[in-house]
Amino acid sequence: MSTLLSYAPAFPEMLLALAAMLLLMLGAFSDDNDHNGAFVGWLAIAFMIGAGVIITLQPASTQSLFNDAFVVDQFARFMKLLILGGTAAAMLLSFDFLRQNGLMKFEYPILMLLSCVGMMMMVSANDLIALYLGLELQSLALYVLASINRENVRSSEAGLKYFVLGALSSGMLLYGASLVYGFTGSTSFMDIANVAQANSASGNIGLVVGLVFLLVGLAFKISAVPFHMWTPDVYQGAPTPVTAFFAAAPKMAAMGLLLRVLGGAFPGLEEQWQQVIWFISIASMLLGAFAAIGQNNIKRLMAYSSIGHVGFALVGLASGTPEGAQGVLVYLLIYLVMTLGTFACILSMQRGDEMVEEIDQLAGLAQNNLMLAFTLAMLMFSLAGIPPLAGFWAKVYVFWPAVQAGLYPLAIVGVIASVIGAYYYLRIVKIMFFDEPQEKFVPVSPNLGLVMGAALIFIFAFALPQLGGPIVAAAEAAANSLRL
Amino acid sequence: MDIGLGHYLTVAACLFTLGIFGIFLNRKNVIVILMSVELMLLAVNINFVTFSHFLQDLTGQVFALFVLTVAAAEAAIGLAIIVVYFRNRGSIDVDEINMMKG
Amino acid sequence: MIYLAIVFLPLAGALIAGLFGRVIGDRPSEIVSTALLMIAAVLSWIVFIQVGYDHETARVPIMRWITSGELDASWSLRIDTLTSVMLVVVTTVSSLVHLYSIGYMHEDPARSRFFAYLSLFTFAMLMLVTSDNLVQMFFGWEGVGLASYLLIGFWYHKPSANAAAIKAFVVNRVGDFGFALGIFGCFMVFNTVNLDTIFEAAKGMEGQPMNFLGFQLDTLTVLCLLLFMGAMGKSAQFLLHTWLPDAMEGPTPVSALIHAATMVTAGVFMVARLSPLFEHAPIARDVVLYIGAITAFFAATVGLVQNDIKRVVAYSTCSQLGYMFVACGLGAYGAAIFHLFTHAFFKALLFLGSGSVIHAMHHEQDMRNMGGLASKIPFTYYAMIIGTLALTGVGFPHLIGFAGFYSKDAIIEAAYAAPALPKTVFWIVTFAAFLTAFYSWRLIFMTFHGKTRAAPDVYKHAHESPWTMLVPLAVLALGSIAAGFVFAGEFVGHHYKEFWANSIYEGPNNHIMHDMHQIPEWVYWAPFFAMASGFGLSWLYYIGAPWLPEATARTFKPVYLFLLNKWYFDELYDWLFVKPTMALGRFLWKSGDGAVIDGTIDGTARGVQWTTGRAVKLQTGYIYHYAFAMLIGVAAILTFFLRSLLTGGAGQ
Amino acid sequence: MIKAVFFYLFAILSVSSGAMVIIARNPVHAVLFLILAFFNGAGLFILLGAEFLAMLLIIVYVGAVAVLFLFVVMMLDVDFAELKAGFIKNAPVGALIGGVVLIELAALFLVYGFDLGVAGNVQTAMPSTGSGIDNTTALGRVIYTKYVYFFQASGLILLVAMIGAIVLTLRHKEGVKRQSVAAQVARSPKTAIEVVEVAPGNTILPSTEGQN
Amino acid sequence: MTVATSPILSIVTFLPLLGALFIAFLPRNAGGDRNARHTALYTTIFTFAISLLIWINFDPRTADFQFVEDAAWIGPFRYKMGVDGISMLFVILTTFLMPLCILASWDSVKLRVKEYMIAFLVLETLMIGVFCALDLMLFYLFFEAGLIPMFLIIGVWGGKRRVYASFKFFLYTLLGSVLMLLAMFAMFSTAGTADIPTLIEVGASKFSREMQWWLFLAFLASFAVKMPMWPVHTWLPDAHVEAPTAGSVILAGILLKMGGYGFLRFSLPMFPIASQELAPFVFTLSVIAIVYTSLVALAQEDIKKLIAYSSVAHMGFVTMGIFTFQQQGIDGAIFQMLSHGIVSAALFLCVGIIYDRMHTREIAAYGGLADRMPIYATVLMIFTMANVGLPGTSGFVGEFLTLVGAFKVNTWVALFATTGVILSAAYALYLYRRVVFGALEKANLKSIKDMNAREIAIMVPLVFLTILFGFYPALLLDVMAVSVKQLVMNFEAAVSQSTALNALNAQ
Repeated sequence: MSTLLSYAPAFPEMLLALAAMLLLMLGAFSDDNDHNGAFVGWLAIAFMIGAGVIITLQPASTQSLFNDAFVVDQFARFMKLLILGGTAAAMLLSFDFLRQNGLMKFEYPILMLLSCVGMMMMVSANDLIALYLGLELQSLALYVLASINRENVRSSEAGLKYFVLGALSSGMLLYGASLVYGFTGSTSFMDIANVAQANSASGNIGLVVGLVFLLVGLAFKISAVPFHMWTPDVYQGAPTPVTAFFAAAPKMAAMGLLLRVLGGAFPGLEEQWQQVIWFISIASMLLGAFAAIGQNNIKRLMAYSSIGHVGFALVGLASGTPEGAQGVLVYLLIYLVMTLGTFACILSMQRGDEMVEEIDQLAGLAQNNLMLAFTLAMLMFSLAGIPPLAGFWAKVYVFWPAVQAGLYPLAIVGVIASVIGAYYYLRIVKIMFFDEPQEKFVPVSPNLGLVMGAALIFIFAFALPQLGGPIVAAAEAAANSLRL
Repeated sequence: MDIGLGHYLTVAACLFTLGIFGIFLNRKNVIVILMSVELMLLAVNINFVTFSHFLQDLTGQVFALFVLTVAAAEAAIGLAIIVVYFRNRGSIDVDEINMMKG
Repeated sequence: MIYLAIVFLPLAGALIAGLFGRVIGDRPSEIVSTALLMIAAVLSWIVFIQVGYDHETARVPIMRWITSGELDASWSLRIDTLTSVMLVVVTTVSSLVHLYSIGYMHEDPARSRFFAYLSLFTFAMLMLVTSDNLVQMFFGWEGVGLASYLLIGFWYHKPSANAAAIKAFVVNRVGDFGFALGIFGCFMVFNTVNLDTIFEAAKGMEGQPMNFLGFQLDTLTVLCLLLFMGAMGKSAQFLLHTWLPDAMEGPTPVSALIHAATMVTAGVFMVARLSPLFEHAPIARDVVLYIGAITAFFAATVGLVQNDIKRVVAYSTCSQLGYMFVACGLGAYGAAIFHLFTHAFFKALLFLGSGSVIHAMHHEQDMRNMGGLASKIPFTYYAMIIGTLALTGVGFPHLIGFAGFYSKDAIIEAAYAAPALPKTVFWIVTFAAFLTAFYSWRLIFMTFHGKTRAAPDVYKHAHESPWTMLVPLAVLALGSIAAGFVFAGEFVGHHYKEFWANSIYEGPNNHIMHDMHQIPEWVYWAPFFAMASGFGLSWLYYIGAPWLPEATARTFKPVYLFLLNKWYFDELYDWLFVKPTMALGRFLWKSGDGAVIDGTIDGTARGVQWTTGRAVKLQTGYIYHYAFAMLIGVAAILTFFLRSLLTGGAGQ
Repeated sequence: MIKAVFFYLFAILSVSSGAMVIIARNPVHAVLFLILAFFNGAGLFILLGAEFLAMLLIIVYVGAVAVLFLFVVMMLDVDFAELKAGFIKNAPVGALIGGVVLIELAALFLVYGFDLGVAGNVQTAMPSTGSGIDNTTALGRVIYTKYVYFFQASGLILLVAMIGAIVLTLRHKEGVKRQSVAAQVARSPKTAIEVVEVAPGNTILPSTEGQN
Repeated sequence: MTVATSPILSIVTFLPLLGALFIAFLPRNAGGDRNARHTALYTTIFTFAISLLIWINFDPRTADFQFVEDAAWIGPFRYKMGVDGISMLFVILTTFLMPLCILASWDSVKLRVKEYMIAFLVLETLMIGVFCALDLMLFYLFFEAGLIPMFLIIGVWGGKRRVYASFKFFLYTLLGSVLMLLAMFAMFSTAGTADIPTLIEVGASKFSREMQWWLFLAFLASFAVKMPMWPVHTWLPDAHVEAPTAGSVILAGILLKMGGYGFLRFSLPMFPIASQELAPFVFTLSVIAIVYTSLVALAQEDIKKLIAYSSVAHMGFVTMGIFTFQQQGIDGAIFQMLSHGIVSAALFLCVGIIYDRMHTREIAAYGGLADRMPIYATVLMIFTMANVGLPGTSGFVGEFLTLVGAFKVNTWVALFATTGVILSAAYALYLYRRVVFGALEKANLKSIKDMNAREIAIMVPLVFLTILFGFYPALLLDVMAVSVKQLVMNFEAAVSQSTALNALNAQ
């Protein structure tokens, strides 16, 4: 028993992995129909909630397992909760869509669950091998999910593009990992950190090159410019709930991993990676802002928006301080909620049996379905970073550390990009509120309504000390457990 | 002539670059892109094994072992996706995979 | 209490007529406002006697107004001789005009509004003359401007009336612009806006320089000139006079009250009130003098050829105001105020008489369509004759004369007596007196004498005005006859020092009030002859040889046109200010705001769109391009690091 | 010396066959070149003393993955004539940038003085040559103990790959008769046999209504 | 619990929000619309009534912040509210104008009444918050959040070019504000606190001269757009023209004041050196604003646009007054803002009255209204005169004081600014003449009706206040006097300290 308890830090992952296998059995040995698919899905959500409960019950200390390859600290716990929440919510969003499109397979929740396990391994990774395996576990499941609507050309094209470029990026990441391993003699983050700190950067060019390749691989996962090109196509092509999932959980995990790697393994090379982050942050913010303006497909728009938001989140990271990391965490949490809410709205854009993805089709929504229009509008304002909505606080917490760290150019470009970006968010509001109404959408389903309502309440209530305060405090504790 | 670490790494670098080349210079079959990825992974493995050898540390080999495992899984998924795509389009011509752009 | 009553009774009348006129009806409004003003007038005379003869002066604080730091401008009344004279003038003329208006306006549907405006005007004017600080004076100053605007534009259906109203207000604002700057300057220099404190400090400021617009200039000169700019605007002095003739678009009682007797004299009052400042700013005083002289001459020349009966009187007013400023410029403030005082009577009389004529002629104002009215409206005719006699200054030196004789001749004499001055001013004002006589009699002859040129129908129905209009004429005629010899002793004569007491300040070198009595005998007679020859020439032109005017006009056509078009000032200003301003406004709007600023903004927006187009084009949809982008990213970052690190390493 | 010869042999062969993978017009050829590259890679592994990985490379990669490639290439029955050869038009730029990366890396590796001893962080020491523990054993000793976490994780990855491959490619075609063991086993006389009483003189008519 | 110790500012701030929430749950039908109107009206009136308690209990003898509430908020930021003599009156102004806005929209808004009322009530909360906030982030939150309801108000209930106008308004102001946000971060990082009272005290000493410059410019970017100052004013005419009447009222009446308030709250006390050194720049912009926009106003053909441009000109007086650093100038600036809040609001309401009848804002479409609408003509005359700055109306006091202050500092500035007095008379009277005077010739105007009881009820308080404050401005000036004095003294102390320091360094 005590042996088992010694693995307590890994219980959430274990629970979910075992749950995945259990559900696999359940699915395989029951009839393949919608009802069973949904049943498996609900069970998966229940397991994720269970895992979340376990995480919250874990003591606030830092524990590590498997020769320090797996570490559970406040940061990991914070990120894991985000990942679980994102995954569970994305799953909740999926049911109606899957049923309507004949995709309600029991494999779908299982793949999400396994992907979720991969993500949780990522944020707990304290070793290059753990990093790689977690990443691949996550990615492989995502490739499959992207093309799960296999009858659909776009879906399979999305899967193909995602896979090919993902494999390329893993290759680069691995190449970087090999160099890092070679030039530090270890795959353990702690050892790497020691080496990196011991001999200053100029003394170890190989390590820097390894870091660059590693960063490239991670930048791909968070879809930062110029490694972002897959994002719009995949977002557009993948089935919408899968896109919601992509925008939510994996982004959290990849950012978490990036923080973990930079904070855990490369505090000594701060000067180097800050420059890289600085560059991709600016590029992401600007590209996200500009390219989104040209979009008419709302999923594509959200893809560019996510690129831009990654850029904003990276602003916090670029400052390289615990405050910056805290900012990133706050940003991620808020972005997660906003993006889930937005996708819930997107999933509600349905006329008859047909999903609508064009922004123009939202015309006059405020007169047909005010609640939906209002929710989406507020989410858009929040994404644009207008106070008092949560999105504003997200920006506050990344820009403030950047200013504190003296990164004025980055901050100025950032805020200007956010103003440009505000244009396309406003455009959606304009279409919904100012234009003449079109045919009505079908009523919002309870699942979507739940997510929307929760998101709406969250973005408004964040400004209250009762909600925002604890979240910020938790993010601070999480950030402090990194070694930034 | 002494064959050192640098030589192995250079070979790996060549293979790695070829892998990247294969992805973006290729306008033919998507499968060839997959093969390019395999080349990159091979390069990575050579790196790992090389470092492992020169560091006298087994971890590199362990890493390579898992890379091989994952690469196999990746190939399986990749090929499955290609098959799905082919069934939809009847083609796996790289030049035609651009329904979504902009 | 009595002071408060004088000032606020008109306000009460205005409020009653204005707010409740609709409710209580026109007639009660008229009666109430007129009655209130009558009371005020009676009280004013009481005050005049108390102050002027019993030398009671007073300060009546009312309430705080603008307090900010050291700036403390309160509502309060200042009662001294100067004020009391003005109170008398204002309330008397105003109450008479009120009375007159009951008859004159009896057909107008908006009578209560008219009376409200009149009373409002009176209130503002009283605030002006009783003000104890510059800011309150400015309040009255602008307040009378507002009332003037409203009254000129009273018949708002007439585009010309509207235009005239705006013109009056805007031109006055140009003057106020200077006045306001003057107040700011006073505050900056003296750190207060209260008159007494300023006067006290002014003595020490003579010759002190101040920084104005980057130049070091004499403080008091600058301040006085700025303040005088306000006076020029309000008193329609040369360059800022253009609004006054146009103001005749308003109903005639308005012209009598505002544009003859009271408001336009506010400038003179102000200079007199600020005599402690002007006395220490000789250059400014010279400016006042010359502006006054030019105006006296200029307005008289224009008056020669005007055909509108009211315009003739208006130019005459302008000219007489010039006389008053000449007196101020000379330092003979008593003479200026005396002329102001008498002028109020006879000019109001002339205006109201004109109004009576116009009333009789069914709103015909062109003298070319009149003539022979003496028999039709004899009362008016005699009133007008008295007014003209007073205006032209008929009287015999050392003996007796009409009101204008005492005051105007005093100014002409002072102009001669002024030390260290060329006699140019004397000759100008004397010549202006000649012109005055000519055009005044021309008015009488053209209107009342000869054969009528009016339409037979109109002529037949021409009738004498009702008693409400004639009583004021009578009272004013009495004033025009008697005001001169009754008050000359106090205003400009031997008792002047006791009379004015502290309300007017004379500098240590100012002996003009004394010197004006020490002049050669011929100087006393010069204005008499000017007046007489003016009358003679006029008789010749319009009674003796009626063909002469036309012949003269033909012979001196350019001069005639020049005068007829009022020296082309309106055209000049239109060309110089109005049109360019409008054009500039349109240009700034279309080009400045539209093309440049909004162009920049919209251009930025287009730039964003263009960039968007480019950014979107990068996303080709091809996998290999995506991979290529990644490779470029890797290569860029890698090159960046290797370069910096290698060079950094080389440096070690 | 002999090591050097083999190194160059394997190196040159692997690189050139790698190049052929991306140059070859025919995908089948490309797969075959890939196999060749793997073989040479395995050779390099052996030179570096990693016999187990070399073996794995050949068995797993060549034996399974590459064959899978071959299989898919052939199964998809791509019309090779339509496949364009030739590089994209910005190939020169691409080549230039790729070349820059390669040169930079090579310069780094060949010029940069390695100091592998800096770390001293050997996690799992290689068994010394005289210890009698071979490479495979050494790996076997750690893989289920020290690296069990990774081992389990890779198991999950393979599970995902399996589920993924199935969910993507498995098709339940309508109208295809499949054997259902459970159904067969569950057969009972009741469901299988229909006892029909046949009246004399009548033929037995199967109950065919509704069928056809 | 006395007023002084109760959280009265929070109550006043969030009461409208409560009303908005209540309206949100009303059913959507004709009765719901009526209820929404009534709820909004009662809420705003009630809020106004409570806000008067602030005024009554306000102690004008101290420059300290009063009714202070302080509580932990998010992270390092605090929920701190309080008012002093500079801000208190703006709170009252806001609560005062809101019921009028609701009344003004009573009949003219027929579509989406619920949403409209909610937007206005939310906006009220945010506007009051701006003037009460004593924490940088809290201030920014309120300052910026107002964009959302205003964007919707212009966009949903606006005129033909509402989309252009609303976008321009939103993005323009956002761009300015985000730079201010960065500056706030910089201040927070340097001074270690986001507490406004503390920053007022220590800001001048904590920020170096160079930093003050940057901070000042960043704040200027925000406030200049909000004011708006020339040349970033062009969003205002567009926004005004397209916004519904009540939107224009709020925009002109309150939103524009946030810029001026910001200068007084932040720029002057926290960056005195930069303020001092950049004052000539601000003066230049102010003078250009006064003259330039007055000229532009002369050429306008749209009533609202003309008034909008005149607003820009009047705001020019405000900036000029603020940067005189004189008691008179600053008193005047605040007074001018308050007065403009009443007068321009009234003018827009006046435009709304005829717009509701004729549905056009073309000046040329009117003429001779005095015949049919005597009450309207009178009211409009009063406000036109107040706009012109006639003594005896509230418009005079502000202009006069700012000019007095400016003359002390720079006669050129005062000279040019005073020409604005002439030009304002020209454009305002020209407008009045074209709309109200003249013969009533246009056929569709012949049956136009005079103001009804509701409209008169809106106008009476405005007329009353315009004249009351014109004759007895001490009501307002006394409130601000001590706070402004304190501000000026601190400013002078900071500047002289820095000059002394410079002299020391030069040696």
